[in-house]
Amino acid sequence: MREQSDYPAQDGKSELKVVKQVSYSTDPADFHYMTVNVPCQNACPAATNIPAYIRTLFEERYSRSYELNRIANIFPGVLGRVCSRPCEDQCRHGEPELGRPVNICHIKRAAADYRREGHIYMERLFAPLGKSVAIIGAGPSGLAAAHDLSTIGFKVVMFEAFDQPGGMLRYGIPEFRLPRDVLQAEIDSILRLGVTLHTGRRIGADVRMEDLLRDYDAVLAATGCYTSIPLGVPGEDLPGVYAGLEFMIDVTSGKAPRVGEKALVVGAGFTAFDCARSALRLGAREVSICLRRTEEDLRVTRDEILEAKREGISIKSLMLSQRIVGQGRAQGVEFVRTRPESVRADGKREIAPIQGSEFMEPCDTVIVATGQRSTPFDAPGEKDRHGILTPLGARGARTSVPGLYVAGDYATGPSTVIQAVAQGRRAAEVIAEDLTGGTRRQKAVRMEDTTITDRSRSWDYIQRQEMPTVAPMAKRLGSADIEVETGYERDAAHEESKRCYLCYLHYEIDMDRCIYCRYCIDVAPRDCIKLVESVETNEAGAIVGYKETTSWRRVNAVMIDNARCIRCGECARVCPVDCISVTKVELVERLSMEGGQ
Amino acid sequence: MKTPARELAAKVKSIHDSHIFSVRSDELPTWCPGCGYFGIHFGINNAIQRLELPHHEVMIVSGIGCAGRYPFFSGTYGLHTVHGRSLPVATGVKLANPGLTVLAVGGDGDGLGIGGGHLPHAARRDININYILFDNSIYGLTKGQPSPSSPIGMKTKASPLGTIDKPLNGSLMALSYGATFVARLFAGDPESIADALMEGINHPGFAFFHIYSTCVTFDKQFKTWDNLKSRTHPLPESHDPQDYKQAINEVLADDYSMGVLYHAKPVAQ
Amino acid sequence: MSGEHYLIIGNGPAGREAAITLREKAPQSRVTVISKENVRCYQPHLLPQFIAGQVSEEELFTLPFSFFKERDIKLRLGQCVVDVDFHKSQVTMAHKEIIPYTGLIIAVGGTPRIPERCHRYRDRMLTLKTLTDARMWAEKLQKVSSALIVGGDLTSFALTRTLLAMGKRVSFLLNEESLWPVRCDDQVFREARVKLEQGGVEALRGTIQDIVRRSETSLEVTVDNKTFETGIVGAFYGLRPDVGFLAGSGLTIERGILVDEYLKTEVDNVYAAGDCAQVYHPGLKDYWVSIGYGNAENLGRIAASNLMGEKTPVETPQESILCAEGVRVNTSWWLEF
Amino acid sequence: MAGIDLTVEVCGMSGDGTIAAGGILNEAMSRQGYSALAFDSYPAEIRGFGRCVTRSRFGDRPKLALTDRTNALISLDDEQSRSRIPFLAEDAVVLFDDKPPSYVEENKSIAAHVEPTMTLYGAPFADLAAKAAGSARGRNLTALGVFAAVFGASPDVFREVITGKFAPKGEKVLRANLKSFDAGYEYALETFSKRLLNTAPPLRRTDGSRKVLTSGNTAIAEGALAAGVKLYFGYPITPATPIMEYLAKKLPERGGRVTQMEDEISSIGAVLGAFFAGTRAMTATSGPGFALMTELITHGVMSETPAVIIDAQRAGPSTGLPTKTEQSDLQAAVFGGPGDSPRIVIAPTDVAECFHYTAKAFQLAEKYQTPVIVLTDFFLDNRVENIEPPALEPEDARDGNIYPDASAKGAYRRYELTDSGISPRAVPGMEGFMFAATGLEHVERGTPDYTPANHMAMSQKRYRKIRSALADLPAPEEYAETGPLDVGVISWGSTFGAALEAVQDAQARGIRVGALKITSIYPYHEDVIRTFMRRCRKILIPELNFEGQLSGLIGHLDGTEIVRLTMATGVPMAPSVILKKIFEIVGEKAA
Repeated sequence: MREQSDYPAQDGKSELKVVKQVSYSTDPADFHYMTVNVPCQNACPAATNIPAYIRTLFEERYSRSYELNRIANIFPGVLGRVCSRPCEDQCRHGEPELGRPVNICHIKRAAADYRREGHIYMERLFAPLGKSVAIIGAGPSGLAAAHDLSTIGFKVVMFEAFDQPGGMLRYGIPEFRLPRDVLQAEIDSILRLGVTLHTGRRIGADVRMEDLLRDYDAVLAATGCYTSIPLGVPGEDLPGVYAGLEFMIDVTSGKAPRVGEKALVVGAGFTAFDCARSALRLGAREVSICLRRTEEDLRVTRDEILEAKREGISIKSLMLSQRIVGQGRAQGVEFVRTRPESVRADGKREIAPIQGSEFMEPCDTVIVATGQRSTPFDAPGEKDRHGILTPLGARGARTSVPGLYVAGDYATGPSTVIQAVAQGRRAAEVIAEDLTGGTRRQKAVRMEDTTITDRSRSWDYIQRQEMPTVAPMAKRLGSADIEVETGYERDAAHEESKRCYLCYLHYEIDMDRCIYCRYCIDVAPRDCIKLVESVETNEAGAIVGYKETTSWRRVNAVMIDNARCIRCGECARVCPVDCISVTKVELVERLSMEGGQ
Repeated sequence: MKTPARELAAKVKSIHDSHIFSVRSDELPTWCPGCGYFGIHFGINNAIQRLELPHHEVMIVSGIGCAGRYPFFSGTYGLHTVHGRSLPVATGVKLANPGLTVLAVGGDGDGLGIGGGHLPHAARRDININYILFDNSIYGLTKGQPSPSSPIGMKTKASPLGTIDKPLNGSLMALSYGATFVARLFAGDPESIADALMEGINHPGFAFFHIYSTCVTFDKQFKTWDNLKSRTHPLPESHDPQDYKQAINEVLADDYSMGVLYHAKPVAQ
Repeated sequence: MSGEHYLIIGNGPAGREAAITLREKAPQSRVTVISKENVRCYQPHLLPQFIAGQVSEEELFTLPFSFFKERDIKLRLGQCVVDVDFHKSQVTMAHKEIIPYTGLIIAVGGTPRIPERCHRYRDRMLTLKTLTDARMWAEKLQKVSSALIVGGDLTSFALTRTLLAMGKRVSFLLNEESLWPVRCDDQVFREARVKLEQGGVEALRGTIQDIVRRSETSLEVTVDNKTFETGIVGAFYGLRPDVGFLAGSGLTIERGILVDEYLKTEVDNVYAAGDCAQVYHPGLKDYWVSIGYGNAENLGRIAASNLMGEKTPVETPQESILCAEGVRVNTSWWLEF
Repeated sequence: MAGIDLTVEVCGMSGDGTIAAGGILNEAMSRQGYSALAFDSYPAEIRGFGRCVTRSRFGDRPKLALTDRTNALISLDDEQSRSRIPFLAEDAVVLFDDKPPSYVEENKSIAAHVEPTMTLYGAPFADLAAKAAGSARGRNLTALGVFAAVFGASPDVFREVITGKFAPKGEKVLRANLKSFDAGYEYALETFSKRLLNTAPPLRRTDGSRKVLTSGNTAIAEGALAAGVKLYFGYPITPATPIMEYLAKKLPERGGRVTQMEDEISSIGAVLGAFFAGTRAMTATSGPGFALMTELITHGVMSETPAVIIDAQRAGPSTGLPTKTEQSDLQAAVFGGPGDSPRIVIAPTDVAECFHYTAKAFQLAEKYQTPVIVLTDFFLDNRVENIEPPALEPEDARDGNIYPDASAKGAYRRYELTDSGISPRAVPGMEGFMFAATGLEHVERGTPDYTPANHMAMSQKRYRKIRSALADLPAPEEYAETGPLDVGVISWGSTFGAALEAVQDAQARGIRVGALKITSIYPYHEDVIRTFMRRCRKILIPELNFEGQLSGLIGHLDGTEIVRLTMATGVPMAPSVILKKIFEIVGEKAA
């Protein structure tokens, strides 16, 4: 698998001159390395190669940067706006002493905003296999699967219940957050691969599962979660009480639901916030989000909370709804105070109501956004108590029925867009394996020799570039389709891209040539280079810990801890015997042209 | 190229299990980070270990200077004497207990400057002392004055216009003083240092090791890592270490050829 | 000296009392107090009098340093905690020192709360919590003759008294955010207005839209599209526990650190006391933040004793009675005004 | 104490730029008109080895000693600075880097050690510097920026000084350093409200004249230059090396040269040779090197050849504590070496005197044909004072040689026995006065001779000659009112400054105490000293050595009881120590 690189004797310098050295590894130890050392890519369900696309954006190759995203997550423009950003929580720049995480998500959007006019991503297409797959549901997950399957050479036909594709992206997310042209463009770039799309065709009603199972080699159900979970309290049927999701679908499909003066939103997710902010745009004067827990426990981003409050929405904590009261229509909600109990094993905290603490919150509109679950449709096979097909296998795509697969929110329950995309792609992988008996895509760790980065230490002190938003509230709330976040200026994006440490660069000291002079440690920006007595390894054989020492006789190696390293390059610059190498290490998918092996 | 994670871990373990560094002391060397002396230290370390010398039968005697601190960082017997007088002390030690392996270490100021007068006599006596000259051509401990081996034109605070005195050539001196083993080596090549030391320590007479090193703190001009790395090179294949004249000629002809210059055939008693 | 190390964050009345109590109950242990402010502990409730010049700076201070030295209580003043690791039982300081503890009492008090919607013009509003704030007020008041109080919590009423005593013109703006920690409904508002106006204060209702600085001594305030001029705007939206450093640490934080009636947090060896602790109050049917000097001292002692294994509950005053600043105060405590 | 009296320390690891920071601080404060006395203690060790501390005392009037209480500590390395806490005043302020490169366990930060009465000013020195200049190297200047802001000192003066120091190193370096300074200054301005010392009086001079910050070593070198020294031979040794380095720059401009010899033995030899040939030359060394020189020094005594040797004392014996101060070479300087070998030994007490006494040494050496030893010490050499630019006393510039009278031509007796003991000396190149000098005992003409009477006579001659030098040597100075005194404090060298401050302090408290400054160590003014002793109930002699070497030298002069206040700590004696002793002595009387 791996070519040996032979260093010219003595003169270490010329090591950096040797022709591009590339090798691939599939050793679990190396995969483990990636999980520890490139935290952002590891955190991304779709394993987006984040350092690479930030670097290319830094080089002002916006289209390429977009492509690097597109390869992994299919919807760069969309996710650049609505992603839940698990990567940023893991960004090394966010470590306490190092400041705030890189604004990875908004850089993604910049790549989309500034790519070449009419830029089209050239797919690598495979010869047709003469096999066909039906996909039910044109949401993020279904579309992602459609993309992968058709590139591999399947004939893909999609059935969508609504009259436009996009699923939650279109019907769950308000326009002020995600402009429709952006969404449409990225959906088209998938459909153009020769995918046939039938809209307005609902499974069960307009299409029958047994027909599909008969007519197609495989069927993938990615119908999402469209059944709202009710509060299950008295009065929920009163006029003026909406289910969050239906409310959003109405809003997004243009039929403005009627909201009154004072709206209460019950729920804690993105949907709750979308409902609240939409309600405001529909004319409510006073909107409150009511939480069972506290702001601390919210799963939405900090910016989201701040924007909501800026718009005048108030967030009320520690209250559990008991009943909705009112004559003729909703007039108020009775809540009871809650108290947090000790933390459970799974890290979640129990919340218990406090006896006798009932109180009333007057209102005229109640939006219940406490979540939704998958919608059942009739199909053979094992199902759970809600009638949902139970996913099988590690990758959770197969069902008990041969040829019938599930993906996306339908399979997992409500999740994020990026998870849905990852899901869809994994399902495609499984289907391809089952139908071709081989895999077309193989994950591998790609290592490429490189020279030292041109990053300057001072870039580490650049402030995180904030996303500009439409300032005057009047203008913002004026119409429902004004995008609140206006996107980075080119300069801001470029500035932000400088902040990335480029964790995909691997710095290593060659123990055979090190003279233990500690020059590197002297110039290190933090305790990233260590005097090591021994290392701990995991079952995969990868290093998981260093035993440091200051006893000279016990210093067996001087090692760079890539989990602490911020890739400033100082060490490699000063090493007297040039024993520090820099390697670009990336988690990639290799395409194998021949079907199986 | 990146070492695969598994290999890397294995590598550290093998070094750990080899105990190769057990001849060091617990003291972290106080030389400036990046100092060439680390390379020399590494070489000496490996030589002692590969010869499997019992550490308690090794004695290191030093003078004053950065190199003079060596005994503190070595897990052997050591003696830090006064400036320039390491060779006389070492002579006493060796005569008192011939069983010991005696290493005398010191810098160029210590050995060619204040102690320069001792070198000829140590060589003449040809007692089995291994004298290792850490030659970085500068006074480091007193913060950068020219040394006897500083090249002409070296600017320091004490020679603002550049030195005008000719530099001494340790190897040539040792050869001309009649040392029976003379090696010239480079701190950046610890492997060769180890090899030469193993040969020299086994040599029954006085052995002189002239090691080119750097002072990263005070010499940014001459004996820098880059200069030494690009200029030094091994002795020609054709070089015969038993040939005294050839050794002299080599030293006269080339300042940067590295290796064992001269190794006299032991005189049959 | 045993290995125990009890750590108190905060050098206010609660923190101080906790430290002293711990020293008594655990003579063998190390006791350390960490405080952001670099001054000896003083009596914050006297600040209004201090502003009026009725109380000197010296009189604000309580105990001398020697008191703590004699008791071997280590004071780290002017130092700041940025993170707590409840699993490892250690705190991280802003200057990157890591300090392990056996027991922790959080008594950091509160910082003035400014609603997000006011952030745009926060720099044009004064708050009153620290000695530094008080100095600022004293200085400003030399130059201006009128003040507008918005929000309105206990301190604000004390201050208003002071301002009137100093012969300043005072307006008081009430809205639903007012009278923290109590909810301000219509009935409450009416009572408050009456009280204030009896006291010679102009009471307004509404929400601030904007504040513009006209000059060193004049601000232009817009409330519900009506614009008027005043010398100072004082923001009194109550306190937010000063616990930014606990974000994501695992403790539940709402308006304060939620604790049970023994002042214990969800973590066994961690207690909270003083303005930053939030205890459920059946009377209010809401969580309330204990306010006032006396309470803080008391809570400090209780937290310390309980950390040392006792089980003393805080008695929450019965319905409609909270005691703060020695004033008898109830859920309509401004009636005392 | 009335007025401003502020002691500031910068402490770090060597390599942190501690010394540089101290230098800039001193210059900046001096230019703002404060009196400055600064003393750095740093190891002549390899980088990474030791602690560097600069201590500076600033005031509105001159001070000649360091106090033992520091008002402000600038920590560039907490590990090192911790050890300074005990030396801080109760209300001291501590400036430190609150963003070290990595997390530290409890008590590793200086914050863990300051007393609550002290004030901590934390600023991310390294980060600010890295941010402003792209590298943390300028963090020492960032620290100064914070200092300037916190103490309300003028940033412009600091910038002026930084520019002066770094402009030669090129625009890039200069900008980096200015940026680093400004970063600290601005950060502190917006971070800390409190301003200390902003009561600073407008001390800055308007007439453009300026005191010059001068170290003892520089003053010595300048004194030598003023006296027209032509040749310098030396060997690097702490703390004398800077003299060589300074002259290496200056001498060539004046047609002279510095030759770094291979050791002290050859250095003193070359100096004797040069003087023998009629040229002013000198060498400077410290204890260990001086010990090597003694044989040749006595050769100079014997052959009556002039030489000027600076013995910059450091703590001994042997290699001792190379970077610590001590006054323990006195007896070695006076008596060291084989045989009865009288020579002249003088000891300045402050930086200005370093200049004048060095200049005078050449004059004396030539006139009395003897090695002259100028005794300084680490504290005096390395401390910096801002002094009025010194001017040479005219007679020190004159050629001090006494040449033989033309009449003596042909019958020249090089060692002619005279009343003064001085015999005219010819120098090579003078026609008709040829002679041979030797280290062997000799007769008037210079030829060797071992007869008892001659050796006796020649020994008497050599002592007579040195005694007669008293006429040209500075007499002791007295600081006391007339009449009997309870305590008389006699002191020498760098310790005198502390003694004087203590005495003045005691006098201010109404104690009858006086001070006597002795700068001529050998020969010394017996009568003046005896008269002073007779006025005192007790004599207190503070000095920085274990035995009390000055007491040993002059203690016998009178019956008065001698109290020895000796210290072998390697650090300068603080006035408070001497004051305490004075109280003790006076207390005894009260009891």
